Amino acid sequence: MEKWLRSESVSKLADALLPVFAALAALAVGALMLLVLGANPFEAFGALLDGAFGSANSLADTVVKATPLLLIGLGICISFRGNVINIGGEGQMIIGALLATALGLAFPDWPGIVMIPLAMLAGFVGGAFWGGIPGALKAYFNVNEILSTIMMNAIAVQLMNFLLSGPMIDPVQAAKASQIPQTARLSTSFDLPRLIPTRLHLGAGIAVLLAILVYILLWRTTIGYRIRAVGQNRFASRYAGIDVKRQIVLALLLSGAFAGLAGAIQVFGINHRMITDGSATGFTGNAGFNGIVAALFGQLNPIGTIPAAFFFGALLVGANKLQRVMQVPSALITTINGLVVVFVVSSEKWRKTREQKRLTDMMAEIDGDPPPNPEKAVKEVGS
Amino acid sequence: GGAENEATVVEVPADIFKVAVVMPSAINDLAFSQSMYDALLAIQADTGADSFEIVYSEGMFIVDDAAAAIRDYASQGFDLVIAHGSQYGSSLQEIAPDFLETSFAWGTTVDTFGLPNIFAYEARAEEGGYVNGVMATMLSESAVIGVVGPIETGDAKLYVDGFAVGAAATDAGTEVNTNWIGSFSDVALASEAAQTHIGAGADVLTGTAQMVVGAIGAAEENGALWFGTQSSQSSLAPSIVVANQVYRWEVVLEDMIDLIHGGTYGGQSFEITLANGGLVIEFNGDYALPADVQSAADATIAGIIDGSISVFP
Amino acid sequence: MSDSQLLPTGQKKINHLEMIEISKFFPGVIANNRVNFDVKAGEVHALLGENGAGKSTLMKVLYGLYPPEEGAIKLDGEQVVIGSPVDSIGLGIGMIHQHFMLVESLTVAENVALGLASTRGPLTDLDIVSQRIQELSEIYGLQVDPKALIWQLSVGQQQRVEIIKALYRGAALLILDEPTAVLTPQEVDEFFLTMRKMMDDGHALIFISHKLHEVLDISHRISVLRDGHMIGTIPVEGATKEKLAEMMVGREIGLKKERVSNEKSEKKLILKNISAQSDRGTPALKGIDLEVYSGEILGVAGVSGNGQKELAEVITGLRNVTSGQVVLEDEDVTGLSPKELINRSLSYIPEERMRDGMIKEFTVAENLILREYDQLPFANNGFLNLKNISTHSDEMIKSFNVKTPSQETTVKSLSGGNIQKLVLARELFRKPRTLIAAQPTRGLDIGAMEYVHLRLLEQREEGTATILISEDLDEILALSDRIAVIFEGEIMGIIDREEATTERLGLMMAGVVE
Amino acid sequence: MIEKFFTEAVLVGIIASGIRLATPYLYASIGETFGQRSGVLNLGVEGQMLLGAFAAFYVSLTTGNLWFGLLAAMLTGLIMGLGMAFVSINLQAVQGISGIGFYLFGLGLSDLLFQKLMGTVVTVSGFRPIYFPVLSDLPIVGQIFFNHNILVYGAYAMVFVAWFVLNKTTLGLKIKAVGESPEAADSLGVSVSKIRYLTISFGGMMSGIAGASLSIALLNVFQQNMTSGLGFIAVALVYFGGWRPIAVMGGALLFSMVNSLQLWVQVLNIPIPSDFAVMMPYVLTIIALVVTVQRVRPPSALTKPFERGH
Ligand SMILES: Nc1ncnc2c1ncn2[C@@H]1O[C@H](COP(=O)(O)OP(=O)(O)OP(=O)(O)O)[C@@H](O)[C@H]1O
Ligand SMILES: Nc1ncnc2c1ncn2[C@@H]1O[C@H](COP(=O)(O)OP(=O)(O)OP(=O)(O)O)[C@@H](O)[C@H]1O
Ligand SMILES: [Mg+2]
Ligand SMILES: [Mg+2]
Repeated sequence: MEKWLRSESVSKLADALLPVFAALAALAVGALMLLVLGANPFEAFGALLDGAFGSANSLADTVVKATPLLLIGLGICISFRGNVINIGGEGQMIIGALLATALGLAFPDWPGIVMIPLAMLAGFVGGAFWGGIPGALKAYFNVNEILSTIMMNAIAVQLMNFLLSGPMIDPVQAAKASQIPQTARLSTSFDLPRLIPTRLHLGAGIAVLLAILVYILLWRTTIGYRIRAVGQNRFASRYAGIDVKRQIVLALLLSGAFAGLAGAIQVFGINHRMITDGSATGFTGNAGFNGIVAALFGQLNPIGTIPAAFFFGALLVGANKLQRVMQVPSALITTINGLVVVFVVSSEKWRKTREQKRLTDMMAEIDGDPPPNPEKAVKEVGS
Repeated sequence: GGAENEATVVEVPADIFKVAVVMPSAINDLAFSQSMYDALLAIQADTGADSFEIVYSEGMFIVDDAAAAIRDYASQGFDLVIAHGSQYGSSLQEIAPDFLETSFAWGTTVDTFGLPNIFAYEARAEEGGYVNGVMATMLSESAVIGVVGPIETGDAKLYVDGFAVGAAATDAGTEVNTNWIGSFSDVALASEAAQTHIGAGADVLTGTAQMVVGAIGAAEENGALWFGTQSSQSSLAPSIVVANQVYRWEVVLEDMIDLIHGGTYGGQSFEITLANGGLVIEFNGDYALPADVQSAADATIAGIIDGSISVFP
Repeated sequence: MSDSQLLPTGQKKINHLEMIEISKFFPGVIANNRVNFDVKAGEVHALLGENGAGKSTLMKVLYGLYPPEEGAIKLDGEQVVIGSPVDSIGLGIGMIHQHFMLVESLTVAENVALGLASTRGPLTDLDIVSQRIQELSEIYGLQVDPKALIWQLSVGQQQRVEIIKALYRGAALLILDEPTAVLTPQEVDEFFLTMRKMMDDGHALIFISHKLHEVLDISHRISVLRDGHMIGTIPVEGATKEKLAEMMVGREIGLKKERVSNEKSEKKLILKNISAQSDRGTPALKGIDLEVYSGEILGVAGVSGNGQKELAEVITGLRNVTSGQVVLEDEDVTGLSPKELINRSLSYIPEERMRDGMIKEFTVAENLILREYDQLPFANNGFLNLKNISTHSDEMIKSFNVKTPSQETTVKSLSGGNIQKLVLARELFRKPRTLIAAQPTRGLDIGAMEYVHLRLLEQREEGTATILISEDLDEILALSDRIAVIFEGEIMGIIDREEATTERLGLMMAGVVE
Repeated sequence: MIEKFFTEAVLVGIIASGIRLATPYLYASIGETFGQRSGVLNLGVEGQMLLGAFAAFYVSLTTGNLWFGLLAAMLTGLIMGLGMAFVSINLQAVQGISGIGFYLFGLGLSDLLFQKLMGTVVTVSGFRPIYFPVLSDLPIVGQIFFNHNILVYGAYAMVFVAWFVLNKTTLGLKIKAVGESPEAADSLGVSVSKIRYLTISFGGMMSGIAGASLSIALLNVFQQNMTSGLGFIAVALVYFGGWRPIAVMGGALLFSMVNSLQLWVQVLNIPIPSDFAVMMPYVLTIIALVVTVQRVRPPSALTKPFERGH
């Protein structure tokens, strides 16, 4: 029995590490590409590791990068569990950030201790609003959420461009001919507390705390039960007395809220103002998409999303360092990231197969009914 | 690893000048980023590769990543770290005070945040815009000119505004239509915008930022003329590109480098202008420019240089 | 039996098919353990066994859907390799699956044509296929419109499509996995006619059913599976229900409970002139009037698709009425949400238990609180009380004798019978004052069925007002105090059990007014 | 103000430009429609397009033959499609995610190859508008319909081919069955994997052509990330069209005409902030779906990997 337990836990550990092995395999392909480009792969991966973990600053950068991924990933855990696909993290993040920033700009004299929580709340509300729209469109008008969230991203970007070059523009810029589309810097008293001397700010702590809360929400509360039920079976949910449409709206709304919060944290923790280069990515850093990937690697489990987000944060931060050290085009990094995503998601298959096999072995042991041995038996029928 | 890098830094002989640049798009975008990279290469060609080292981070459109890169370069002891994008200002303001021995340059802007180790640099893009506007108006037979821009801001806005002023000053009756397509990368939409201008009667076009390569193609296909800016775009469509306003950042970079050698790490702001040779109107040799237009252009350039023409009065 | 080696469809007969020492595993289950089985041309060989015994699995191995872990298959003495349905179809084997394998959004002809070569090369030849379908329909008495979309057909019609599909492909051996589970007595009779015709023509037929009288009626030989093992094969001569039941469960059964007569007391549930629409927007219920008393089981008999589903859903708040009134315990509850009805102590055992009654991916414990997840003792102030939930599950699993590895097991890996027990456990634990039970024993083996009946009768004694919706007349007759017959959305009549006979009910179910 | 729109130039411009702009969407969306109809969601369209655009451009540039370029784009898309098929069918990866992975891969690799093989933006002389004697010279009609290059016509032809294949052929029947009920198809000996391999690699090929239509027909340049989100819009349009080729075409036309309209709004100096003009196609696409309340269901098996017995 003890032996069985031991092998069980070993095998579970192997499963947990599987994504890491898959990522390594992807990096090996990346190494080949580096070779073709005339760079030394060992040096390159040294740089990657160094960039992600090599110093307090790089470690902090990794965590800072992981923070919005985790927050958005949490929202994704909620919406995907409710079987609504939220591709709109980018837009929701922007709207949350805009609302939080507007609040911070409107009341520059408020004490930080008051403003910071309110601004986070504003981000939450802004994102919820932007997520709630496609939610309501899906629930009440049958508009596919994949389509609407993609469209809402584009709309949010234009809204940001408009606000930052018009109503919300930094008065200093407004007076200039070039008019850089940015807001004024938020009052320094609103800066999220930092772990001096790095960029690591309170946001990371908030995100981890929220991961635990989302876990509780999903598996320990009736709200979570409802969302998961609707996600798995709408008919049975109706039978259980659950208002299905409301859960669809709620799932997208909450999902958007976390993205909005990520936006607010990004502004108050890192940028301290909003600025646009016309695209979503300039501000979000693709967190709206990478967060989905992180959540799925975390098996749509909020706690599992923590290491997944950290892993991706490290990859992204380390990759930039790789560019700096090796002077390889940034395009190579994007390519390798793509490979990592494909490899890791493909590795799931082995995990599932192993899980099934474990189950079979376990049951056989419990049953005490020794199974016929297929290895020994003559395999006669096509398999 | 990092320790190794730092070790190398210490051993570097003092006569090697190390520059790092962080740019939003690619070094070969035929536009904003390329203009800076070309300038650094020009300086390197002058001083020799063994006394002038260039490293770059391109594609840093994520502000956050740029900040990490800037900090990393600074901590590695680079002599000059260039943040080539107005969106990097906030990050720089935060990082610079931690590295008072490193000089930073930030463009395009005039703001040094009052810090002793930040240089600001800007292109008076409206000057070349004005000159191009004058020529475009003279060349337009339909009296309709189309402009394709990314978003209405910064360098692009200066250029486009200057262009409009130049056009109006030449012939108030000429219509200048502007399209902001909302993106720096949507080549297809830029092309369609150009087609729209042509459909609206434009026979001369201009535009700014890297996605205009799409617009140039559309102009060429329809036989409309093109005016470029930031980098030379003549190679893309030799038959229709009339002239380009080309940025020569080396003019101000050299000044900065001199100051750094003299112990001044920042606190000043620079601009490239027609007057200081940082902006150059480069005429496309393959395009036969009518003499009157050529002389009007020359006169305008001279006027801007001597101050008799003020683009934004 | 005809002596020709060809079937009327023009196919070659399969004289003898043997499965030898077949084993098949699933994660955690040995579904077939060295099973031997054979079938001959012109015979019906029945396969019996409790839920989860491994019947469907064995047949799926034969049809090439599952590769067996070991074993061999011989066709007319020669060993064959069946790696996929392409192989089995090529060998003349056809299968009617327990769960129909039809593409609902396509037409009958399209479903039949699917996967077959067309006479027009890459283009479909649906007109030709339709013609051939008509021909086959005539030979075997299987009326169906080739142009109809599958989702528009009744279950019985869908089954005909399945049989036509197999015959069209030249099946000489036909596997019929619980084909009668979803049919009405009349439909079963028609179906048996078709089966006999095929048998006489020289088809080899494998027949799976939980209904012993059917098996005794139509088969030549009967084999019994238990826990993945082949218990034995006996000829129909000399076989009795008791003997078969014993072979299946390994013990004697007979949980017959005596019905005590209750007095009718208060009216619990009253339906007044209820009309409602189906999902397709057609009228499904037309002016239904019903009354149910506490301590009474009102049986609703009828061919599936005559409004039973809509009736149950209207009462439970899952469907809106277009007119009429539902009165529950003297209160007008028309239009109330399912939630409010749950709170009024109304329980519902839905017909489609896997779709409506269970969340497959949820654990046993989570499913057991499905209807009261937000109420004490399972939840308090919006937080689930895991401890109470866990204790509750253990109790339910024990008292309802649910076979599951643990309460953390996801429901999808349980057998149909055990899933039904879970639904029952959940709905009856609540001590409902009113209960709607729709097809509560469909597809269950006799052991499980007896068990469900016992529970329903217990509930009756406790004073629950029950509506029992069932197509199984034996069940209706065994349990009901009064019987209402529904036909095309109308109640054809309500009769006391004492006056009811299978024949009388059957006629009413066919729409013959008394 | 509004009357400005009702000039011939503007209306002809909007329609002609809408027809042209729809081209890349059509190729990509039709390809995606096949994939989704068979039950596979491919979010990697954008990456396939970029690689296709590059391959077409580079091969055209080096060989001087546009048809070789087109072929290269098809091959590249096909290879990417096969990769996606392997990952989603054999490895049963979560389709939404693997698609994003392929997108990043295509985005990066096309850029990398561009930098290493070309170094800077150059132009090719791409497919020219076809001149139809008489027809092309017709007023209005000639401008709108008879003044496009071969790939534009090809895109619309593909819509009808797709409609035909899905509704009139045995292959179409199999594709629909596999996407709705893979178990049923499988039980009749239709190979679910084979069909899905076919549709996804075909989809990849179509995305490749979509990229080529940009780089060697409409724009005649290649630049990094030149699709800038077009591939994602193409996926959205499949949902818009409810998985029916003709309706997908309607969506693509609507989207691109509104896009062209917003360009005119700016050119005509209608006083709307340009940001709001740019928003128009996105907003209107959503509104169009809201007002035409649809009851279309996605293919039942969409995104669900198939395995017997599950
Ligand atoms: N695809 C599958 N994956 C895992 N387990 C399975 C699968 N199919 C069947 N099983 C298991 O194999 C066993 C035999 O199932 P099978 O379907 O053959 O039973 P059956 O005799 O047909 O039962 P029923 O009368 O309920 O139809 C059961 O324990 C079942 O849970
Ligand atoms: N994918 C699966 N994994 C685990 N068990 C399965 C799976 N598919 C089916 N089973 C089990 O196999 C057994 C037989 O299932 P099957 O689908 O044949 O009918 P059933 O559950 O008896 O339903 P019905 O009520 O229609 O007879 C059931 O116990 C079911 O739970
Ligand atoms: Mg079965
Ligand atoms: Mg069953």
